[in-house]
Amino acid sequence: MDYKPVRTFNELAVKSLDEFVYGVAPNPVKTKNGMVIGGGTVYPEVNMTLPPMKIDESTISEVYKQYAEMIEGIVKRAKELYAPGLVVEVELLPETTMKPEWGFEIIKIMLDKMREYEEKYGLKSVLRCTPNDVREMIRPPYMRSGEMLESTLETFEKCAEYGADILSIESTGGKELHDEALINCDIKKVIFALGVLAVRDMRFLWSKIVDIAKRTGAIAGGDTACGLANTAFALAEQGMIPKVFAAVDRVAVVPRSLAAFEMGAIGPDKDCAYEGPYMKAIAGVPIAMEGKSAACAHLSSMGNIAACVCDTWSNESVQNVRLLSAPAPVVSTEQLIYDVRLLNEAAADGREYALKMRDWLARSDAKYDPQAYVLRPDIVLEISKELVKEQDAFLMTKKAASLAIDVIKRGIEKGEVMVNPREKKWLDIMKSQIETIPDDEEKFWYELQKGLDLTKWRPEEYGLTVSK
Amino acid sequence: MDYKPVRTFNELAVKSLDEFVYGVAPNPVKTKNGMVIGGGTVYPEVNMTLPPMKIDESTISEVYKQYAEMIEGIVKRAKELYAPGLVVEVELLPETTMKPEWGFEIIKIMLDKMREYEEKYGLKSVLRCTPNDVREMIRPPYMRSGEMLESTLETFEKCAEYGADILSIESTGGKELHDEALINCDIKKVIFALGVLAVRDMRFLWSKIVDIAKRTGAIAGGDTACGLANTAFALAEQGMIPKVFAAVDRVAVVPRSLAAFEMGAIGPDKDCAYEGPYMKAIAGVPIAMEGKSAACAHLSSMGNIAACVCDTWSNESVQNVRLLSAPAPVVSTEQLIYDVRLLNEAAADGREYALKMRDWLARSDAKYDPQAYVLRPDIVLEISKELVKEQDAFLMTKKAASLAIDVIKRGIEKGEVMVNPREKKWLDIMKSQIETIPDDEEKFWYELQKGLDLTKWRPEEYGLTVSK
Amino acid sequence: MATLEELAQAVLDGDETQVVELTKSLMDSGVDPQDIINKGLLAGMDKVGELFKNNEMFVPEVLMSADALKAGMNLVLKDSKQGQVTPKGTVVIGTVEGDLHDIGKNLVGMMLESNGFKVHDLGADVKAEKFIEAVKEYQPDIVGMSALLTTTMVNMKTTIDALAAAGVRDKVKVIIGGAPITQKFADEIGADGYSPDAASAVELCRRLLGK
Amino acid sequence: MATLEELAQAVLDGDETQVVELTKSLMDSGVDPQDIINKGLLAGMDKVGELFKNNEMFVPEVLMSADALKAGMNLVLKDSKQGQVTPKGTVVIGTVEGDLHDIGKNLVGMMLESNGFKVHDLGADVKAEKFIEAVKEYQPDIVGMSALLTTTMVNMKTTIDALAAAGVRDKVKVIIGGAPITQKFADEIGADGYSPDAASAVELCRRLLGK
Ligand SMILES: [Zn+2]
Ligand SMILES: [Zn+2]
Ligand SMILES: [Zn+2]
Repeated sequence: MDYKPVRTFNELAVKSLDEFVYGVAPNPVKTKNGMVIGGGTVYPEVNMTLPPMKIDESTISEVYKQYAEMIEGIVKRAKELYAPGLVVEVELLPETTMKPEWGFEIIKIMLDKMREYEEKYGLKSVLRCTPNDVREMIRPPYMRSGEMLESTLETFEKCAEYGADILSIESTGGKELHDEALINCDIKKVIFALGVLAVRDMRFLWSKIVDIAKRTGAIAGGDTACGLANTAFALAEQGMIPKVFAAVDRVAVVPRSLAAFEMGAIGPDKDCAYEGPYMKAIAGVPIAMEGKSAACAHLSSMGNIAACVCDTWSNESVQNVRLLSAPAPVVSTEQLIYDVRLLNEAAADGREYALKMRDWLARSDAKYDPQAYVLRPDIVLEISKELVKEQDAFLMTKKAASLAIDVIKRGIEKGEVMVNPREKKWLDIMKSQIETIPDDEEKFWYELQKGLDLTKWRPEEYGLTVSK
Repeated sequence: MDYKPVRTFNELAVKSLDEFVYGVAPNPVKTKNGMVIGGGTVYPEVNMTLPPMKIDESTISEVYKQYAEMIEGIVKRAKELYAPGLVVEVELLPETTMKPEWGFEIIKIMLDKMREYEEKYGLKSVLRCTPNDVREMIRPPYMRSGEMLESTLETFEKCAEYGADILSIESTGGKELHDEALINCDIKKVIFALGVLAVRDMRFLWSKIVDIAKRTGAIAGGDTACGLANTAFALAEQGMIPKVFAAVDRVAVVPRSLAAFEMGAIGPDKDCAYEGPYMKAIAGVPIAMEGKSAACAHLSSMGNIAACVCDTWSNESVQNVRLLSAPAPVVSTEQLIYDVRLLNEAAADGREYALKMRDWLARSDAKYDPQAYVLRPDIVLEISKELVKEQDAFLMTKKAASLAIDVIKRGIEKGEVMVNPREKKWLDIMKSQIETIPDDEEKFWYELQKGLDLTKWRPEEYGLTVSK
Repeated sequence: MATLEELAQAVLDGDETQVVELTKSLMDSGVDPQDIINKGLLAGMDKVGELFKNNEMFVPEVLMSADALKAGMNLVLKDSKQGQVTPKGTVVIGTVEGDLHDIGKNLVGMMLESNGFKVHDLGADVKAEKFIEAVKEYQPDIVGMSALLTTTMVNMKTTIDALAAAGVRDKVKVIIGGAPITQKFADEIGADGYSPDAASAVELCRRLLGK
Repeated sequence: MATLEELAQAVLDGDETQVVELTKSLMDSGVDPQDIINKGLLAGMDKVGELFKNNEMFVPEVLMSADALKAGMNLVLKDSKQGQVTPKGTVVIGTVEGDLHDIGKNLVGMMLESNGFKVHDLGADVKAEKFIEAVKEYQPDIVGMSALLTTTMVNMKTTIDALAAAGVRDKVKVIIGGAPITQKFADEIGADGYSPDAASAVELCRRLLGK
């Protein structure tokens, strides 16, 4: 069975650099309670997780209590700071996805409190429900059937029925191979993992999620390549792999993440892997991004530039631990609200000033790291413009990697981006490896097969057959 | 003995609203290693403290290890993020002030690592040494003599001799009375505590600190009314006292904090009590401020507006606890660096844009809280201009409170600031209380005496004699 | 004619003059002194506690209500066969050794007093021995400790241990509070309760004493 | 004429062809195989370890060096009376129950192998029983556990307790790592060591085994 895109993108949704700015998306998304994401206002998106604790039958009531405490703190602070609206994201954990009734109860607790604050104080908020991709729990994973997939979909369905506004996931198709390719800095396997495996899995999975959204009236949000590009980023940040490799990987996930929108998702896209600006440029969807105010979750070299074209501004995820001032989710809520206040104030003075703000955000980071550099709005548009000429996702992935390399090389030459001298050779290594990749997907698969460890993943789960 | 100001301010150092902006102070301060604070660039100022642990002979080596770990993390991240320079503040604790050799060892650990990073990587950094005002340890405190005062001054001296760049303190003169006045919302006692007690103690203490700075080549920084106005702010934030009361208290500390500069301090002023913008306007000194990136230490209603005219940007203080990403001091370092990057990028486009940025920062907060409102740059200048007409510190304090009330009332009328309806009456209560305060300081003291609990503080330590 | 509701409202308003007048008037009308106290004065103060807990009253307002309450109580007690009103409980409070921050602790003390507790405030920088002495002397129901510094909060455990060593730990409930304190820390050091702010501290004391 | 320094450099460069050539040449010149191993091949790999620890080499570069090393070792061992090189130690690793994040754990495994340890990787979502079985089967010196979630890190304690209950806790050193893990947590649950990253994990294992 083939999962055919319902939409394709052969031109950019964002027509010019002057239209590419935070708060405004070509195709804004309107929520049930009337919030418009991408319609001119950047909203804070707060994401929170449990402190160190076990999740099982004996602790589940404590788990509920934790979420109740977190959402109470968050909406209370959002109200006190007059948030213009709020997106609350719950990334369910494996345990609370595998037992959909647990995940449902959590979502219900959150939604009930959010509704209470909307009624009592007029605080508008929407919930992004992000189940865990538990298919990974079984190794090698079954991607298209089985209990794990069913639990994930049931969680979506139950939560959406109760009113979860936005459905998202960080799906892991292709990760089995991508992890290994990353550690070895093997760009060929990266391109296969992303352009073939991940894209195929995205199409499968998002056809299901979009169906659920349609049935329940929820919004099919988007799917960030967290387990893929965000892993690359974390490894680079630790000095394990070159930053240029992570930068190229980040651009190479674009066709994979775009697949959600090809299957009918409409945004807001999810944060984490920082591919959002490309999604906005190509598909015109509003996007969530995370930067300096996600430093509680991870350090990064993209603290400001990540905000250039964001529509919601996220803290990635923060544990419910107590800081000197307040529980950490409350601290995040406050920081995000101040960040978006500033963005929205600048925009209130006119588009011209929003663009100024965007350019300062970009300029402040772009030169220091290739991963930041490939997020520069003009570079996003430049690369995206080439990508939409390519309709085949595999070829688009290959092209994305190749373009990223070229752009970074040019940036180094022009003195626009600093790259550690010992990283530079990796640009050449990647480039020459990419040149050996055939343009035919099947042929590529045939060539690669022998070198792959097929105890780690199941080709048939991606619609691939092993030769001989 | 009377401690006479060496300088007085009878006109504003900042001549117009267009010169009142972050990064630029009329009288910049140059450090030994060539950093210029207030000379065009905003610097991050990172402040850190110990995690829960006891400080005594048996743990002191672990204390040193903690500081070593913190400074290593901070300068490493500052270097990785290409900080334009860095201010490190150590607020010594009571134990490490009462034993000056402990405080000295901590400062030495910090300075040695900072110098190493300057030599190896060219990261310029300076240390602000802030001993604790341990005079409070004895109740009622001896303000002008005794072991506690000597320890504090010895700590200053030893650390400055080793090279601590900036000397600061959060002195507590007047706090004995101010605490009680705050809880009772008694503006008369507030004015006496600030305009008489605190001012007198500041003059005494800062004559000593300025002497030490002169002898050692250190910079006499400044003294924020943390125990005074910041306490008011914390109480208001918890809903214990009206925000309008805290806002008025914040303006009323201006003459008290100005005393440091009258005695010869030159800045950068310390953060915490948010009176810095008034110091900059009147004395022209560069100032440290804290806002949204200090949310780890306390929530606030001034997250953005606090940055309008800052010269260093601080996290107030963060415990050395581990967050998901990194130890909290490293997280703060990262957040502050991104914040100042943005400010400095906007300013790099020209003064016009720095002013735009300033106005967005101001506008984003000013309307939501009277405490934010009194930090609006135009309002700071408006009030400051009246204050410099008054040379007597007590009368200036009375005037400051009165002007703050008028400005907030006008703001409410003009719809420029939101004040909870049940707070409004407190503006009238304060106003009518102030009207009963005589213009003669001695007379005021005579009137108040009977109503004061003189077991809590010693009038003679403030040069006051009790009648009959 | 004065009503008990009006009296309660006058307490809530912190209007001492009004409370005195209404109390007198009710007494003159022969209303049961028990009712004046419980359905008038204390009912008003209960409302104060509730509003304060919900952040709808400021501390100075609560203090004014407490003063008004006291004035009314004095009148009734002086003029009737009612004995002294017994306090809801006795609480010893102090900021722990090494810590100078006492405004939070003071606030808790004032709020407890306003709500009918007898409070002995030991001040700031209070050594464990001083807490032990106070427990022996005042025989409180509750010992409340406060700390604002991460480096002094550990002295709460020292104090609890010292109370145990002195054989008085099980004679009192121990409650703690202050910026760096969490429920988890309270559990770890074996405290009986934790309160994030002054308003909740009153609630906590009530709950611990079953009142 | 090839030198031991050149051989070490070739290992550092991860240049397998070069390593093979230089090793052959050195053997042909009659250099003591012990010296070829210790002063050439392993000396190069030690330098790799040092650079990696200082963030001056990337993982793929370390892996290339490890491959080059292996090729050189095989040549020497095949052609001399040297027995197999005994591993520096045996390590069992796994991501704890409920946790799917294994790239950090994989990295630790690879780095340990590159540095001469024998590694048994139990994969992700590893139950305590599986760790116990592995300890019984492989008799490792060290058990390494990884977790990325705050909700699974608690399973590290469960596992350590289970190792104790099975009577094998004192036969191994237990080390832990992962984003939410701290030294404090390691101390609390009674682990023998904690490592913040893959490079330090190698160091930690060396230190624990006194090598
Ligand atoms: Zn993620
Ligand atoms: Zn995420
Ligand atoms: Zn302070």
